[in-house]
Amino acid sequence: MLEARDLRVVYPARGGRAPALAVDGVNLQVRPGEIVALIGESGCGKSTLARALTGLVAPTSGQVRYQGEPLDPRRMRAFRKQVQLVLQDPGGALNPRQNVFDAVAEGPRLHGERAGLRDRVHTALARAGLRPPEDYVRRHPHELSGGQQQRVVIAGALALNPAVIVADEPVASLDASVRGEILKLLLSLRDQLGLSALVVSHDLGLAWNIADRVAVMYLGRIVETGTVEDVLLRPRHPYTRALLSVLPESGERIVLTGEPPDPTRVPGGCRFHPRCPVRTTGCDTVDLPILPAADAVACPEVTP
Amino acid sequence: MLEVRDLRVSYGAAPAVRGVSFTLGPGSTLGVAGESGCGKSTMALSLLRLLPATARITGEVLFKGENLLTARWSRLRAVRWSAASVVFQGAMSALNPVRTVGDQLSEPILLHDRTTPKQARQRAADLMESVGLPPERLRAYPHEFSGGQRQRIMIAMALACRPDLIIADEPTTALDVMVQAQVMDLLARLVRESGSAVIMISHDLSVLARLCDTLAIMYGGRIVEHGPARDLLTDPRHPYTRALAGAFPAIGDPASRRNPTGLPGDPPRAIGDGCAFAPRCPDAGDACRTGEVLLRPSGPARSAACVRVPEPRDVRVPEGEIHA
Amino acid sequence: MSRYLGKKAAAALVSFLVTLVIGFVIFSLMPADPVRTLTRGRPTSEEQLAQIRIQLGLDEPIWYRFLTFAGDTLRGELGFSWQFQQSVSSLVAERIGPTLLLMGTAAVISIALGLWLGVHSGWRHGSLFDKVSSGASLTLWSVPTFWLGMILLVLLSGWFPSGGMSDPALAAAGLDHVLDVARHLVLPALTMVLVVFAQYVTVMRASVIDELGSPYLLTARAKGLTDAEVRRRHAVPNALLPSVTMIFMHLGTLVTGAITVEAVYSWPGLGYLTYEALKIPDLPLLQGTFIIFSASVIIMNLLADVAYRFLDPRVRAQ
Amino acid sequence: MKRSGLWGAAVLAAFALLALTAPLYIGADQLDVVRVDGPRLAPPSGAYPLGTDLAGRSILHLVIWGSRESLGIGLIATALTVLLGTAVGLLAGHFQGRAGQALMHVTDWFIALPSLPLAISLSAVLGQGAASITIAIAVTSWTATARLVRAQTLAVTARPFIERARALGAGDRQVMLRHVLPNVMPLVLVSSTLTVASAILSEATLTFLGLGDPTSVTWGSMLQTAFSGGAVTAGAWWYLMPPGLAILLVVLGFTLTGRAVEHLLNPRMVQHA
Amino acid sequence: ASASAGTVGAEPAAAPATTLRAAMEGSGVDTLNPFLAFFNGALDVFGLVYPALNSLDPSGAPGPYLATAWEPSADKLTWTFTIREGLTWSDGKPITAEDAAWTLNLIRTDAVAGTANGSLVSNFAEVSAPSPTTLVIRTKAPQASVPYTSIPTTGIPIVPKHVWEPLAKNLKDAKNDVFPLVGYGPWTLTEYKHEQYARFSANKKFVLGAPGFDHLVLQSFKSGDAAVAALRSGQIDYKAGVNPTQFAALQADPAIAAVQTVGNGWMGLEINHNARTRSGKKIGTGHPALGDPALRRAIALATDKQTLVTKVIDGVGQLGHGYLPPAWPQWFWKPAEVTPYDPAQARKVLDEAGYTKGADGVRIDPKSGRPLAFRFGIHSDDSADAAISGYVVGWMKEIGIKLTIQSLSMSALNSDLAKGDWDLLMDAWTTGPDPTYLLGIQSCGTLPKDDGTGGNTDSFFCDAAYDELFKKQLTTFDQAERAEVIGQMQDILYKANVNQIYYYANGLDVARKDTVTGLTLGTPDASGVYPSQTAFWSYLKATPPQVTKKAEKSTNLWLYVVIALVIVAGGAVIVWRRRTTGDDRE
Ligand SMILES: Nc1ncnc2c1ncn2[C@@H]1O[C@H](COP(=O)(O)OP(=O)(O)OP(=O)(O)O)[C@@H](O)[C@H]1O
Ligand SMILES: Nc1ncnc2c1ncn2[C@@H]1O[C@H](COP(=O)(O)OP(=O)(O)OP(=O)(O)O)[C@@H](O)[C@H]1O
Ligand SMILES: [Mg+2]
Ligand SMILES: [Mg+2]
Repeated sequence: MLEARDLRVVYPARGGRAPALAVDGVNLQVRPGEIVALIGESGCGKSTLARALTGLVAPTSGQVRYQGEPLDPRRMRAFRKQVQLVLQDPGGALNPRQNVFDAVAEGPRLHGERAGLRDRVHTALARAGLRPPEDYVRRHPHELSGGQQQRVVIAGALALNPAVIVADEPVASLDASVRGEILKLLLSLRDQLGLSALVVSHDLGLAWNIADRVAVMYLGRIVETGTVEDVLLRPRHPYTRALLSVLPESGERIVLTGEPPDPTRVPGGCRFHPRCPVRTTGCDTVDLPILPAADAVACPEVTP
Repeated sequence: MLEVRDLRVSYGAAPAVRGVSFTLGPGSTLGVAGESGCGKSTMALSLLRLLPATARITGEVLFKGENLLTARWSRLRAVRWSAASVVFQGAMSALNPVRTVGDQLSEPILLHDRTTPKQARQRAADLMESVGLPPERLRAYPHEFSGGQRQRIMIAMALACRPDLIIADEPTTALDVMVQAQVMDLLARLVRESGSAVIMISHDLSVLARLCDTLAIMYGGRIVEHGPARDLLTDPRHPYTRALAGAFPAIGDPASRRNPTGLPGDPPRAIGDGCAFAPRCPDAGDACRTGEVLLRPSGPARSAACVRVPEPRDVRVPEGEIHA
Repeated sequence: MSRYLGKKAAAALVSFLVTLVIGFVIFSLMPADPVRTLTRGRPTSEEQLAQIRIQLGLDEPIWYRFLTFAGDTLRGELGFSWQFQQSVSSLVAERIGPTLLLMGTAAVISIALGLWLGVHSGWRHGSLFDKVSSGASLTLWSVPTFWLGMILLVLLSGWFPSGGMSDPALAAAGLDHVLDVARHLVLPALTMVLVVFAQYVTVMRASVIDELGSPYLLTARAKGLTDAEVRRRHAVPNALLPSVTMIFMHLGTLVTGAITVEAVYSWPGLGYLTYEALKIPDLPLLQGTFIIFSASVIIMNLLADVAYRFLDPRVRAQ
Repeated sequence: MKRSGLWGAAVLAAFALLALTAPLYIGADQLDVVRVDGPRLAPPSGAYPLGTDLAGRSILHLVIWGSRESLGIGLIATALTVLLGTAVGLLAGHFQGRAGQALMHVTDWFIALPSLPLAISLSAVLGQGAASITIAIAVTSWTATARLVRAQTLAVTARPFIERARALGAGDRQVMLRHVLPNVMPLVLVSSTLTVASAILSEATLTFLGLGDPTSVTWGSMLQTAFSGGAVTAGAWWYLMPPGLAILLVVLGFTLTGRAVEHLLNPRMVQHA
Repeated sequence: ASASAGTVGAEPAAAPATTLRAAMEGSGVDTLNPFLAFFNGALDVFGLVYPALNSLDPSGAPGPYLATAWEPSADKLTWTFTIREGLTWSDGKPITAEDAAWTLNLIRTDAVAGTANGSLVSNFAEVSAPSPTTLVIRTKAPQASVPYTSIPTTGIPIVPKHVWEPLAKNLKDAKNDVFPLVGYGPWTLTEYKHEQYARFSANKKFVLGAPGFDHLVLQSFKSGDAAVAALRSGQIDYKAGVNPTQFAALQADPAIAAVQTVGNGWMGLEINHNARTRSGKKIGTGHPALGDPALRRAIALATDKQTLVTKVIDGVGQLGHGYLPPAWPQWFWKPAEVTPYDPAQARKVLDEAGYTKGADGVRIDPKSGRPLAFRFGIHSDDSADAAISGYVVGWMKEIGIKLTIQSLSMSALNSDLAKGDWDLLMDAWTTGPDPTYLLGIQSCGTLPKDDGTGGNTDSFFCDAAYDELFKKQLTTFDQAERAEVIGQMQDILYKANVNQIYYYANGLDVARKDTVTGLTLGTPDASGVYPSQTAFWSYLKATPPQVTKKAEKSTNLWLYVVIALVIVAGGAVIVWRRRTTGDDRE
């Protein structure tokens, strides 16, 4: 459905720094009715990938494809109706001067779909779990709790009847007790409306909670993809393993040394080699090929 | 060593901490968890009277027998850092951006240990090494360090005067998973070595479970459950603790696969009568909505503030008292 | 750092060039026949008038005047004053000293006073001290400078000299002269300080209040520092950073604030020169002072950038 | 803060009322030098509560009448300032590419121009009078608004709701008008009260320097006449004080009101207060 | 004149040196180069430090100075001046006729040197010095005013040839700033700070009498009030030319002598009646109706000059009539029939001339059909203009004429003036004892040429009879006769009503009684006074009072007091803060 092909996003150099290779060759596919979780450390390029997939950042090279067609800048409006973005910070994602109704109605209005607007907004709100909608339409964002705000944002996306939702850390800023409810909502939308979703997170537990497939990202590249069960229960890439090992339940911990990676200084060879616990000679010289969209792992040291 | 009795804090008319009591022995570690705004930081900072002037504090904070809430300011300042230090949430901003790390590390040493500047420098260098940073970097400014390194410096600073108590307020929240693991391991090691008691605050139960012997769960300004860390996680008694534990699914646990759990409703804003949790409680009764629900024993060395909790035996802990 | 400096200096230079163009455009739009104004009713023959026009360069075409002007300015020549029959540069050179003295004194006092008050008001904002000092500075800020000057002139001119920079009856050197100039300086400097210090109070106060919530202050208090130590060692250095820029920018405006004060007190500085140029108007002189003032503001802004750069370790390294 | 804001607003309301109703109780013949018959420069008395000016007119009347033009110039200059500054700032902040940078450079050049000398030069060029003073003030003060609006536009643009609007399909115009402008405007309004304050001060200053119309009645021109007419020597405090105090009160009124509104709008400040 | 210990100069320290301190003339000094300077402040200085051929006697007539005698030849074309012997410049070189001849010739022949004073010698054909004591001036046409050519202040100062000859090539850049200035006069300029002060020491050997003070200081004040405040506080002893309000206030001060001298200038209205060039080509945008003498007379009838005198200058001045001011009684003229203030008559004149009222009460010009709505230009920097304009607008309104005030800078006003782009204009002139120039402004020769240049007119007045008389007065060497001719000229002007003189403001001088006496302050009756500091007489004759005050104690005493107070207060604050921060709460 929504697909990234050899996608690359480079942020131009700024203030004496080198250009940032935020996304540096990514193949990723979200199939119809599928929830894909994109997992990775801070700064590895997850949000950039999500923005590129929604057409908010122009790729430096490579393609974003929707339903098999490459994204055409001239048909962006139509594309925007189909693919919706849900952001991390619901408080910030709502214009403080718009009430709930206007916030949800904004999408349809922008696309000139004014007919039956009220019903559409109310349905979207109800679907997002704000029931009864009448209680909410007049409120302003600051009169809502964080969870409610996130529901309004989701309702705003639903109002356009999209086919895919790209959610960038949808629960990171929410309280632990509220998090589950929002995730439930995403699951139920998939079940009821057949929505596909790409959920970006740094939290492996989230993937376990809702995703069908996982992609693990490191420094602009995807290092491992596969079904949730495969990747999380039988991790193969040393990076995935390390991530899983520091969770409280896990047994022996592999705490990686070194600093989080910096996209302005991408090491040669395997990008993970400076921190890799199992690295061998050659890891720092031999460039690895870009992973295909299919389930795969980018480490020559692990046998498939 | 530390005994807190019926601590209450309010900002103007709004109560933030509504009667918290606990005791803490030397060298023991208490973890405090709870969602944002439940009063964790307020509680912790009020121990050393570090709250803004708008906060009104009542109750007693007996630190080695001395009530810090009524102590003279000069006396209190003597206690601060030398006997009880703090690691703050977000070391990015808890370090002064325009002064060198070395300056800031040696500042409390100079102040409390009355050493020469040279000795203070030496001690600062030792501290840097103990948290795995080269002592040459004492001359650097905070912005020249990464987030994890800054947090390590903050920890080194907390240990500077070899305090009896360290209060750590969400020391790793802003950090990446991997860095978080690094820092927590370091903190655990240092605390073990120094033998200081620790009050550790986090909203992430899993983080606390690694480090703390005892856990206290706060909700709406109160402790709603308290007991040994392991027990609380595996067998939560209070419905809120249960929800909190559920939010951090164990990977591989089929119960949580494609089944996120959470609580309906929102964290409380204004707290009315009755149990603060009642509006969100899946099985709240009328009693919960009207009467006060206080901590009651709920098992060996544990207690919970829920009417549903079966009282194991007749041993009643005095109201609202817990011991760690 | 040097790259940064170079870039800023280049930007400042561009600003200055633009100023030249703007300055020239403004002043060549002005309809003016200064010749008869200058002769002020003195007997003048037709030939004399023509001669003066030639002397003033009024008969040149406009593009030629611009080229001469731009070239001269870049060489430090600001043209020839119509009324003083003297080069503007030499007039400016003559007057810049008194202005710097007045501005310097006023700036030092008002910065010191303003920052001190600002720090203390901000630190204890809402206190009586804060209310009084912010109230007073707000009120004084709302006062037209020249009016305050007049009022002080009415009230205090018996005690302090009311005009000029020194008493010509005294020798122009030695301690007596210094004290004499100081005496003359009192009223104009006081006027400037009273009007200007408020800006520093406001800036610094806001800056300190901004810092108040910073966690590092909490750290400092938790370390057991006294209130004053926290303020001095931690809050003030940080609060100064954002203020420094503002302070320098205000310094630029302070220079131009000299115009009315110098006019009221006949202080023989650049502001007074502007005032005199304005009466005719003596365009080359007005243009010259305009360029000097612009240059000083540009330089102050440059200094603000540099100072900020220098003071803040976060950007210093880059 | 709130209370001082109320005081400020009350002072402004009072002046506005006086200014608007002045024609009802001040007839043309009370300001016309040909018709008045008061004593020259007389101190306050029953008939002339604030004394008289050099032509024998009641200073009370002059001050009240002066508020019309002083306030008028202040408000019109501010309106021009806000219009120009908001447009430039919004465009420069929104289009962060070359166009926006170029716009900002222009603004920076203007900022580098010292405002008083520029205003002096401008109104010297434009000729004496209220119109040129108004234009001079607007030309010299729009940069501050532009900067503020640009900074605020950048801040607002960086907020996620702009990204959300874009993701929903909003174009530049929609983003600017529907999302950025409403969030920038309150701050602009606050800052415009401060602009009015400084515009009134500038008007007085420029008029004092002799760039105004000496025959019109404004506070600045009253002070100018008083100054050049020897009121200081004559000790005619009743001539010097009222216009100056009126300026002070109005400027203070605008400043206090502006700050109070700013407080209401800026929750961060409220937290600290 | 504080008798402060004179540390300046090299005089013997026997008696304390005395200093007369005066406010510099308001306009200040533009340049010390006497060939270029225009401002009165500069002319004042030259009058004090450079000699002239003639001085002025109390009646305003030329008196002896460098010249002891001056005679025209029979054909009235050659003047012979006998120059005093034995005078020396301040550097010891003798002053001879050659100095005077060189100076006058330079001005006559060199365009730059003629910048300021060229017009005074434009009629000179040749100046020579056949002997050190004889100066011969040959004029192109007879010129009665030759003895006024070189008088202190308003005439040409004679400069030492040996100093200026090397400078003559590049006169434009000569700053003349080597002190003491080489010159001769009652004073020597010893120090000069531009726009601050000029400092002189007395020339005790001055030929017309030694100055009473040892030093003279002229201090610059840009604001009159600052100067007056300085006078009150004793910083200065004398100020000429305060405004009526200040004057009234100072009259009440017992320590201060406030004296009026009769005015040497007028304030009035110029009317643009048919602006045209020398060849008669119409120019400008002036209102055509103003060419009608009836309308101009109506304007004069409707103007209440007495009110202006009372209200605008607080009564300290005289009602204006003739073109020349009363300070020079020899030329002063009064009309036989004074135009009264009579608005009714004015209305009648207008009605009869056919100016009927339009709907809005403004009359219509029957010829052009345009309403009588005029621009009224005033000087933006002149408060009197602004005050007067208010009245004039009111009076004109009463007779159905609408005036719109245009406040313009001097320079803008002058640029409009030459182009004829105006209707009514406020104007003011002052003049020295020789009226030639002022009278000349109204002659046809001052109209602009067709290319717009060369104009030096005020109201585009051009009258054949007037021009005839103008030539005649120049050749009339007898003062009484000449006055007669000049009177006729003023009569023509008066009747034409193109420049309506409102008033002659008195010079208002103020001096401290305790520090200076003998200043030549005038009386308002015009007889035998030197208006303000005409020539150098006033400063020359001033003396310190017999009983001088005890020398003032250190003027800096209070400064030390203030410094001490500040230190004490600062210390107190610090101590107080130390105390209160002992156990400060947070
Ligand atoms: N607009 C930008 N200009 C320049 N560099 C940018 C920009 N946005 C992001 N980057 C850089 O690109 C890299 C990837 O950023 P991105 O936001 O995609 O990471 P992320 O994985 O979403 O991180 P996080 O978990 O912190 O949100 C980061 O190093 C960041 O500094
Ligand atoms: N300075 C203050 N003034 C007024 N109210 C405050 C202040 N600080 C905190 N509060 C309120 O007190 C309550 C408890 O705040 P506190 O910071 O202790 O929560 P917390 O549990 O530490 O939350 P978090 O996990 O977000 O740090 C909150 O409702 C908060 O809004
Ligand atoms: Mg991100
Ligand atoms: Mg907290």
